[in-house]
Amino acid sequence: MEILNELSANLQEGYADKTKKLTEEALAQGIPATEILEKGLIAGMNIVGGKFKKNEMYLPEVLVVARAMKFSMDVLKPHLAAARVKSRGKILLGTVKGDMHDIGKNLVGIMLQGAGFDVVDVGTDISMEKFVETVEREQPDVLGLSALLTTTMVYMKRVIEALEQRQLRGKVKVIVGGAPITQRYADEIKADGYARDASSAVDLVRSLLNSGAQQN
Amino acid sequence: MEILNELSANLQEGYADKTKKLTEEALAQGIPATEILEKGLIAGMNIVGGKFKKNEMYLPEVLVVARAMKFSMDVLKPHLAAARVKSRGKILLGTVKGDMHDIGKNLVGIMLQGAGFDVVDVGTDISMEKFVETVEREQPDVLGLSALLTTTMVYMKRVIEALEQRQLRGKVKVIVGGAPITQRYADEIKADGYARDASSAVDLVRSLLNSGAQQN
Amino acid sequence: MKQTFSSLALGPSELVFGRAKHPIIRNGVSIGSGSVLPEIKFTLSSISIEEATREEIRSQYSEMITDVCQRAVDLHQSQLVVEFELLPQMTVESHWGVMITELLKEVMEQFRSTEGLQSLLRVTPTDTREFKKPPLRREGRELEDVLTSFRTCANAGGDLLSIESTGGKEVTDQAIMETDVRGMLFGVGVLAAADMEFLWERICEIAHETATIPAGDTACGIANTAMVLADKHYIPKVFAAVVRAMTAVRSLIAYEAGAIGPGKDCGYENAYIKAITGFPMSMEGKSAACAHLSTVGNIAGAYTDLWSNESVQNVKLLSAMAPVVSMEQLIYDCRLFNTSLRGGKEMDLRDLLVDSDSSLDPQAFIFRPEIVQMLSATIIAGRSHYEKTLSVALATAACLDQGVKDGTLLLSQREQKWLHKIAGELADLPTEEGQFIEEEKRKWLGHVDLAQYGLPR
Amino acid sequence: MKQTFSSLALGPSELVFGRAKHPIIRNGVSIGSGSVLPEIKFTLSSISIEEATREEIRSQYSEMITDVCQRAVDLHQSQLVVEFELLPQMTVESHWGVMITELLKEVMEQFRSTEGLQSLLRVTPTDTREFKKPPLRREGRELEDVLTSFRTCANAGGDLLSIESTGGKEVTDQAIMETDVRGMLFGVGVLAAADMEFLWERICEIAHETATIPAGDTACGIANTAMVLADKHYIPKVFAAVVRAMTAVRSLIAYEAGAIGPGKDCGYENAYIKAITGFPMSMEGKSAACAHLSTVGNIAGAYTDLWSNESVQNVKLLSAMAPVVSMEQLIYDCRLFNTSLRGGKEMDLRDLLVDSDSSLDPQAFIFRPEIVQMLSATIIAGRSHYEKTLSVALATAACLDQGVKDGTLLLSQREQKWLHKIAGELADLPTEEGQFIEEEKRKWLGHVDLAQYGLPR
Ligand SMILES: [Zn+2]
Ligand SMILES: [Zn+2]
Ligand SMILES: [Zn+2]
Repeated sequence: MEILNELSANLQEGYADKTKKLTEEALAQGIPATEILEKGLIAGMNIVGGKFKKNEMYLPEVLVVARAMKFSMDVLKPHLAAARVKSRGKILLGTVKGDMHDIGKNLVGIMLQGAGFDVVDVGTDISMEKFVETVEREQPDVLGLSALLTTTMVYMKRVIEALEQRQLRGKVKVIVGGAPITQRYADEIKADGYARDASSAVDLVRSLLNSGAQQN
Repeated sequence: MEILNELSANLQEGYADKTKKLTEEALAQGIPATEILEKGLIAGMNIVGGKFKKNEMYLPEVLVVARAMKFSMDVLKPHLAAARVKSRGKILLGTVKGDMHDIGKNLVGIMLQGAGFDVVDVGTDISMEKFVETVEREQPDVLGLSALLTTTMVYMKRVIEALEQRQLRGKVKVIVGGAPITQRYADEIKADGYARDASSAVDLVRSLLNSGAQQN
Repeated sequence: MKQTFSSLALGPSELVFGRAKHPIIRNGVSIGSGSVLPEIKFTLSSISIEEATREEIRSQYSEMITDVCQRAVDLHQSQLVVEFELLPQMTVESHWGVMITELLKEVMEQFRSTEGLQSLLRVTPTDTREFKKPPLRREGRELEDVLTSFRTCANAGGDLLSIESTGGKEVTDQAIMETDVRGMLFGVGVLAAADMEFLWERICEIAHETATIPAGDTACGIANTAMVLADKHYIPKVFAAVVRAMTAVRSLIAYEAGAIGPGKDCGYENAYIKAITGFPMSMEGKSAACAHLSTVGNIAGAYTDLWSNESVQNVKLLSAMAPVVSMEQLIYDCRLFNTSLRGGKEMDLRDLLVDSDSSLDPQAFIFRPEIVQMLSATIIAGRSHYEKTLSVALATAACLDQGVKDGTLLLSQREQKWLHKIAGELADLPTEEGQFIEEEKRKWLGHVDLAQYGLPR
Repeated sequence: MKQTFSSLALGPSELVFGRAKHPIIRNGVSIGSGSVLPEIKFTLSSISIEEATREEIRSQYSEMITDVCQRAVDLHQSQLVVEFELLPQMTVESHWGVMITELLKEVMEQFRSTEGLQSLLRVTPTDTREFKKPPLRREGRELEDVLTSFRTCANAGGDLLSIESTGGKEVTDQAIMETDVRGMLFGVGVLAAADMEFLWERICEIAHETATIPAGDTACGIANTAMVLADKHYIPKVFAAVVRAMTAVRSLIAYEAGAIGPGKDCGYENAYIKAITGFPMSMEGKSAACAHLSTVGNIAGAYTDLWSNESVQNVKLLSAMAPVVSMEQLIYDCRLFNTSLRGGKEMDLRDLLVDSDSSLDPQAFIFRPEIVQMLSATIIAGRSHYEKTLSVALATAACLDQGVKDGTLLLSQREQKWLHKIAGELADLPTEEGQFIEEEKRKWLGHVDLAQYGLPR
């Protein structure tokens, strides 16, 4: 549909007002909210995400687009709720105890939101108790753990064990990342995945949630 | 005793003929073979080993001493056997499958022999079956595994598992070494010890065999 | 202890590695008086810090310090600096910091007496004020922890006191991601500057009480964050270059408060600070690639007095443990520096180091000697931290632009577009600080507690 | 293809990094024609090679090659050599070698087409003849495996063929441990020489058939074994220095058989070979400390045309995976070499590199340019491999002694004692090869099968 392409194109340029206006127009034309979301906004964000991944766009440009998307989502959300459209997935993010680094985690959050996921960021220096509580309360599809230090990365394992003990491990995919982390370490601590950067984290979450093992 | 000090001193200089002669004289004086071994030869070799460890002697100098020691041992052995003197311990050494490096292993063997241990070297590229067989046959106190490659070090774990399966693991201490090996890796594969070089290997074997868990 | 720097300490022909105007001599180690020394750093490999792992941690540090000292001896290196960069938990629980400081110092002193190896220990507590969000900067347990860590580590054997303090990071993290020039000026020129004044007054006091050397602070959390994100292609490199120059103003404040160097390694802005103060500086480049990839691997050595590997964890490489590998690489780099100094060829080598990097990346370009001179002069001409930060940012953008025009700096079209955008935004900023703060502070109200920087909320 | 070298190709003022008399140009990469290129190597981190791990191994190699190429592009490095050093099992089971060769080449070609990154692939099978003890050198499955590996890897995309062949190692391993001068002469000058002739005739044939470049062989198993043992303080450094010079004769034989370089990195004896042949050489120094500690970290760069990290396994450091860290370090070193070449300052930099190491260790001292010249001339003056090996050993001992007397070489009393012992033993050796073999071979009868070297048992 012409208007959805136009919406996507304007979103890609980060034109917030125009994007919002086109969203309203599309709704007025009777296009279903889901279709506007998928074929307009998310289609546009996917192109932006792809360009970022290929180093063709800088993060500040992506952030402008993400802000434009938010404008449109504010318009769209009531309609999506009315149509009982399920979220694409909810992601809980946090940096483990003893570690106060958060810029990497924040980037992952931004990219995931851009890709249409709901993101809850619990912050830094998070204990396993807090992770467990928040998983129980928020029921995320994916828990993303971040660590930047060789002395805090080991805490990821404890979080995973704590989830197991509380019978939550089967209900949430756990992914890990941060400077000292490798795929090998992720395998070792029985995480479901490792992402080396924010773009890969989006791909990883997509593939984990598409692999059918979604729980809620 | 004067003559044993003299023996030790001559041994330290690597004077093979003199060392042999002094060994014979000591026997003729009625000094027990064990005492000649302990207070003459091994005392001398310990000093040499210490100097080597402190970088005060080179390996070729140690080898000359080791050869002099061999001369004396040839004289002493029948007497030790007659007195039913037990060996200080038997060490089996080998480089694991897929790996043909042996200079490090050979050095360990030389230093261990110098310290009075019996050493059996099974060579390089040794399969777990061969290790198991040889442990069964030779009944060593310690098995030393060597690997120089990141792709063969993993085989050490299999050897240890094979020993377990054949109920041999309790009967032999397993120590590991080689360029890619660390204490951490040794712990991970449940080896009894790691030595970073030939001198440390001697210390390690000594402490393992003195720790009381000797089996035969 | 307050010092002001109203003229440049080193002219273009004096600005070179191994020679500072005010060398530091302590315990037989001399820094900046004609040679470059290695500064070696290392950290634990993957392990948690707790009572159960205490012995393993001690043995890792003991192995690392023994092995690097032994390697120095084997390679005939007779002087050396070791940095102990505390992990956050070692700062919060000061007994850990003390224990490791003592352990390192003991081995270092042993090598001094048996092998004649002269060494100094730099202790660098973590700025754990970051744990609270938004951080308390001027009060509270976190600040106490940091100051206690300084005091106890100094008493336990530290010689040089440093930190990578994080004032302003509440703002700069986001401003970097957004390539937000105003935000950076607020974070660096206002907040970080205010925090540096506050913090370094206290650190210099502790140094005075403990007879240790207040050595300096880096804008790691700001400028290196920008550098790393630029390296990952997340933000424009020209922005990272401008940010780097801006942080020189903030890092200089440690010296205004009484620090005398050697400035800490990961502050590439130390180039400007050396030109301004004449104090010796530690720098890191290619031989710190284990810790930071960068685009300044050679040029970072052009003016250095200590040459650092930044940090490496205790993992085994094919030859030896990684700290030993770093030690060896630093020593060879230092041999090259020092051979050129002995033969009077240091300016030739400096220029090779400079020319090898400077045209390829804006972050390297701004360390060309004539540009260091110019930007340093710009900084000292400013009448306030704010004015200095703004004017050096403008000057940096201008000199990058000039480099592109001259053909001495290769810059992609895309980077050039960003450079003009940044230059334009800088040009629009008010020269009056009060006005700027009023305009800007609203944006950051949720992120930062202005009272913690001595500013009215 | 037989070549003889009767005069030195390069004089003292021509012997410098980046310039060879006979550059190699292939696929857009040019080696030895005015610049130094990085040669990057990497190996798997701890993993076994078997069907079950095939995908993990493929993904490790794929990650490593992609990441190092990307880093080269990010740092504006436009040409590069990659070495694939096969693991023993990958040589024996040739399909593994082929698979990895193809995988690497595919990524390299992708970077060529998308990013303009020009690269060549060196393939280096393992000399698995060592698996049998004593080894069969001229027959048997192991030899077939090695030759098959060369052929299949060449067809799969290898550009340069190399090996670290092990002829004579049955003798030299023990002779090194015993500091046995006679044994070394037998192992290097007789056995290794005979094996090089045999092996390189075949490798050159394969190179001809597959249109690849026969690049050279290193005495790694001999001279680097001695170097590493000397570095651990196990054997005298002067002995390791003499051994190094001796192995130049053995390594030269590859070129006599038709190899044209670039000589393989870990052969420090390549310095002599470059002077003799004028072919470009790969060398490794401080930025290969991840693989070999050494005492020649700077001087090894004095004459190099490719600059290598030797090898690093795929482990994560704080910045990036170790192969990426190596790539970055090599590129910065190369930038320095190349900046000096562009500015006509290469002799100055060469001399700094030389002077920074040469007085501190005999293994470095023998690479001073005037000594390289002298020892290279000694080598080509010899009429047989035996005579060359003996005469270069004598000349090396003499020049070390002269260095001590001049005060240009610092040598401990203990090392000096060993130097005189070694020199004395060398002086006692027969100049007639037949007589020497007769005398010496009895000692080694259990260790080595002389027929495998074309010698009468
Ligand atoms: Zn830093
Ligand atoms: Zn640091
Ligand atoms: Zn090699």
